Amino acid sequence: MSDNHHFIPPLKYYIGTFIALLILTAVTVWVAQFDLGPLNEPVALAIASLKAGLVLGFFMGLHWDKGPGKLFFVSSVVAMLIFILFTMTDIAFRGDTDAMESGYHTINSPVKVIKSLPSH
Amino acid sequence: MNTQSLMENGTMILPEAASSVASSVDLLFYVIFWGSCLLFFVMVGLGIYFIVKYRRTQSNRVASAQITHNDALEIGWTVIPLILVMIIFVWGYRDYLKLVIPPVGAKEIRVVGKKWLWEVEYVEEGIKLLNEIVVPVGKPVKLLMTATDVLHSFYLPNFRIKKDLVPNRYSKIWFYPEKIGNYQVFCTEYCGDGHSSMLGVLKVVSQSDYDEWLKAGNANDDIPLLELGEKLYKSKNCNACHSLDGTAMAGPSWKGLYGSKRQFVDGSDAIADENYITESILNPNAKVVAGYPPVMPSYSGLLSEREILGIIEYIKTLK
Amino acid sequence: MSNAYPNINFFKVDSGLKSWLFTLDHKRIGLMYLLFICISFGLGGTFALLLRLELLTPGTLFFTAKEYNQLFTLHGAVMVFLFIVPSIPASLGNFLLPIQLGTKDVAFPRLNLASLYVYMFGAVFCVYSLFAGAIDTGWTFYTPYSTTTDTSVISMTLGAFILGFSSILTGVNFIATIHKMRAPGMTWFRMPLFVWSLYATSIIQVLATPVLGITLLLLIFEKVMNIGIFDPALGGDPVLFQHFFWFYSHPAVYIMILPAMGVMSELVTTFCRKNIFGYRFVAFSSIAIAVISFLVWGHHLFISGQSNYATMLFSLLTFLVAIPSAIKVFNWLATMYKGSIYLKSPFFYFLSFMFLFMIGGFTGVVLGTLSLDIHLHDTYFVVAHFHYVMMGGTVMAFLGGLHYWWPKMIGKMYSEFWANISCLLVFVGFNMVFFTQFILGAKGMPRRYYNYLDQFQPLHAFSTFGTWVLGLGFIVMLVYLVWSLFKGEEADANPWGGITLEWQTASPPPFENFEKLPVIEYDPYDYDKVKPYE
Amino acid sequence: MSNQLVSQEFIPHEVAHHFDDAHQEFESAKIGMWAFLAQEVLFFSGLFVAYIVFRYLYPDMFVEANHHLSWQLGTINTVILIMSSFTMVMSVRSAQLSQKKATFNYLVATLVFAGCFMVIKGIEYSSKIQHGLLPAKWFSAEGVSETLHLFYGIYFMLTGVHGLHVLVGMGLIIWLMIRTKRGEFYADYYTPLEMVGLYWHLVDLIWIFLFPLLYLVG
Repeated sequence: MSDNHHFIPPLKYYIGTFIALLILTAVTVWVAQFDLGPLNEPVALAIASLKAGLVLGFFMGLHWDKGPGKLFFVSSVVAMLIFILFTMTDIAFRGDTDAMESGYHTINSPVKVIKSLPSH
Repeated sequence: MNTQSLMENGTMILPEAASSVASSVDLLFYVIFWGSCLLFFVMVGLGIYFIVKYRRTQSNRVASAQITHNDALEIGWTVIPLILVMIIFVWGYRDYLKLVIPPVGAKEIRVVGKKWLWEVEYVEEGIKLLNEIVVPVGKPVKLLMTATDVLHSFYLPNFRIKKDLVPNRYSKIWFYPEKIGNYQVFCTEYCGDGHSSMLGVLKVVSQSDYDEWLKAGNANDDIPLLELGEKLYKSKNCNACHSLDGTAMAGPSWKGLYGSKRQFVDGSDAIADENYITESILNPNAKVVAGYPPVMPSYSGLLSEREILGIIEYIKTLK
Repeated sequence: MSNAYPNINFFKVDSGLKSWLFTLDHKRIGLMYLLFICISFGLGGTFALLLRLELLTPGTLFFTAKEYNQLFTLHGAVMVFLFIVPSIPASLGNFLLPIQLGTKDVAFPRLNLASLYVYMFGAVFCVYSLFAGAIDTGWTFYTPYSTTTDTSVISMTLGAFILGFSSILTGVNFIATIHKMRAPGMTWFRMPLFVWSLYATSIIQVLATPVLGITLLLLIFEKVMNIGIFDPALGGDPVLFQHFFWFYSHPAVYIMILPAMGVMSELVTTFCRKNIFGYRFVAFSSIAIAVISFLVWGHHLFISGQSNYATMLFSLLTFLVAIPSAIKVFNWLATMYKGSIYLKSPFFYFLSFMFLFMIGGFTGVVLGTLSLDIHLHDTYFVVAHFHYVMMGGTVMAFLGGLHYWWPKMIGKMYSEFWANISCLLVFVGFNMVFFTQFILGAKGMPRRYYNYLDQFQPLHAFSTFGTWVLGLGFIVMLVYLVWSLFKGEEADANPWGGITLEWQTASPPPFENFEKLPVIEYDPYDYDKVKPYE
Repeated sequence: MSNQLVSQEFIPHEVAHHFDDAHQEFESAKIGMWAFLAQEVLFFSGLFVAYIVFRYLYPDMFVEANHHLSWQLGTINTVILIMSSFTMVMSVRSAQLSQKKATFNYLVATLVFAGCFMVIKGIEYSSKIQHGLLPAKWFSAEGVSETLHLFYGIYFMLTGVHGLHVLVGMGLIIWLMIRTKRGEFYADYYTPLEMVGLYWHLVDLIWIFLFPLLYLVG
């Protein structure tokens, strides 16, 4: 049964993580008092990601994990980012080609419209 | 109102192409089609050849060779299809932009989709039509479309174009009609019981006919009332929800409607006379017959007084 | 508890209804899944027969428009959520995965049983929806139609939501099993390709299905308290619902087809007695399909009003997914070269799959092309395409796998003659039904139409006749399979001469799958080293 | 070392029949759990996408809504959840060291923190209900922008689904407390503790993102 003895992380990691999380919470609340303009969201999310990393690494033990846990978690985050980014390529660019309406059909287009319409 | 047949006209499996971009779209379709056929028959042929040649017999009880892999071959049939589909992608995307981006100066017509009809409005001319668009041949047309209840989709098979109509948003579509004729319009986004009756027609007419049509407006003055009502029953899509034989569809049947007693959802009732029918056409949700959903759109502004009279006369004949 | 019943087959180890309802044996759970899945298939198939019957003529024949709409919705919802998503993984996969890995059970047997009960619980909601004013939105539940109709949207979506969790639990279980339960010597590249395909499937099940969960939850809340996210009248965006829905439902298509591809790899090797051509390409193409499947959902939205940049991106990525599928088809064909081809009913299903899946694949390229999709979107062309992939692909593979493993699972042989007849009927009937629909669609016939223009009638009627041939094929199959249950000949341990692990144990397998747990020394299809037929 | 302890204080764990040894059993459970957590992330992703999309479409509405939410209560809840995560991890550690009493006490602390979190959540909810800041059907607040109900639709979905996870977690912790009391967890076997721990940290993780997104960025 000797291989059953699991690695037990030293206590200092847990306490350190705990204190760091509290400090980062204070920092994020403090930073939120200032208006950083376009940086508001990135800063808040960066701090949140750092906190998340600490929780994942030490509380959840990914730092010591030899199994595929890291891979699973990263894939789920990647899938989420794909979901967000690809959806935003739609939401953020609707009506994107409206501006091309004046020009598109003059670009060496084989559409017959060009020949027959003086407006092009 | 008859549209030209999709099945009988056109090429082998596509309906007749009536717009400028359609021919280019069709070319790509047939390129992929014949390319696929070629590859398909080569594969099927190989399969049949293998089955015949290598089927299990006494002398062929064991596979004659164990081939585990051949990298050159496999990379080949990874890369070559990749190149082919990328060519198809670029070709398709170029045509796509032509299909969706309207040229400047296209005539703008408004289309509103609602359960289960198409309202068409010529803003400049002040003309409103139902399930019918009249355009002159040889001029690009842009449709600015929206829906008022659920999603619909405007589909013109002969022009190879289609676009969803989304409530609270405008979508647009354009086409360049090349040939005179009547073309079928379908709704292709499922929208409820009347989905398959949400049909329309695009009439492409010569410039002179178009000018005349504009001048004449949308009058139906020369048709007798009863005939007018019968015609409107079909052309204004009353038939999507109201039957003539007593079957209940999305709305009550017109059979025996006139003079009958109507029971409403709020408990009240009334006799169906001229005033009631007129109100039901112009303001359908004021009195909703019990047992039916309040789905009928208002025809206010879409039917003239004479047309309403025609419909009433027609209903009177349905005993 | 261990090795208590070394040689007794799993049917006989215990008896009575309770021994089935509370079993933790993956084989029994797999068989129970198989039963429910076949019942669902029968139910969905009945809806299909009825709705095709209505389409025999334009206008009203038997049903009203509303009833027709309910029929096609129920056909879609039952077939997708109750039948095809769990079909191969939960039944054949459950039975065979541990055996092919050379282990005694899946990693979490109790979770496995729980997933079956969750499945049944979800099925109850779906069936309830049949009676409580059957849903008429189409299986895609598009808003705002689904939020405004007065049919039983909530019970059906709740059912699908619950079924999703059944699927997730199966996926989690398979992932842990494949990672940790492989027999000694079974490296990743000695796993049978069916296992690889189940692994890829599980990835999608775990990563995509929860999005369906949250989508349907939002839809339910939308109906109950109008949260408005998808409702244009409240400032929401109905197209966003389509993004949400297809983020799951496109990968779900690969949940359906990937295990089928795994079955194909098993069939072709066994019935050609030949090593699979390009093992690594076939294995990695499964993983590639799983990954790319997350990137292509927007091709369902080409005409929805999605931005043109998104449209371009999704079309480009859609073409990429064609490549790994094509690799597989080429490799299967290459495997037949210089084989010793044994023409038995499972192999006829393999050939049907190849034939139909190629047509499905080529028409997929047509639909992925932007300019063509505008014309073909939401027409019968799409209906025909996905039936060629889903039925011509997945169902053919399911039937092939069922016939291939039937002697292993049940321990009985079926009538080969009737199996060939039924395979022929299914193949011919299927092509009659759906090939005509390609033509209808290309000519402009929109889908979900209760009524249609008279000019379309000849093809619609032909398609309806096809459903009768198809239905007859399935009835024949039902008869000879049930007959074989009771009267069939006892099956050998290895009737086909296969060399993957399931053929190295008794038919049906003992309670703990093997008399002695195997140690793996060869690649899975190494017919040079292992010769069962000598 | 543990044999002696087992006989006195703990019920020895029996490895399920289909595993080779306890190590394989533990590792399988862990892999299964990580796969399940991946599922959880994707479950929440839908709500995050809804948040981002509507924030993009109606930026002003989100700024306005931000003034309705109390960042003080949000901060307190964040700190509470961090503390509960810490006690959870200490509970697992105590089990690894076969310290039954400490394991139990840390679980109690975790449960208490979770309870506090839910109480504060309740206070926030009741104030929203009072002001009529609810999803569309019940939205009755006046003098605010038209689309604000959309924010509250998303807010209640996000915090509601998260709160539901906290409640489920509390149930699991109670179950763990009973099993700890019975002496089922010790150095050789503490799989359920570890798994619930992972789940609990994920719930914390999601709140770590919800907190700035809902309460701070505006």
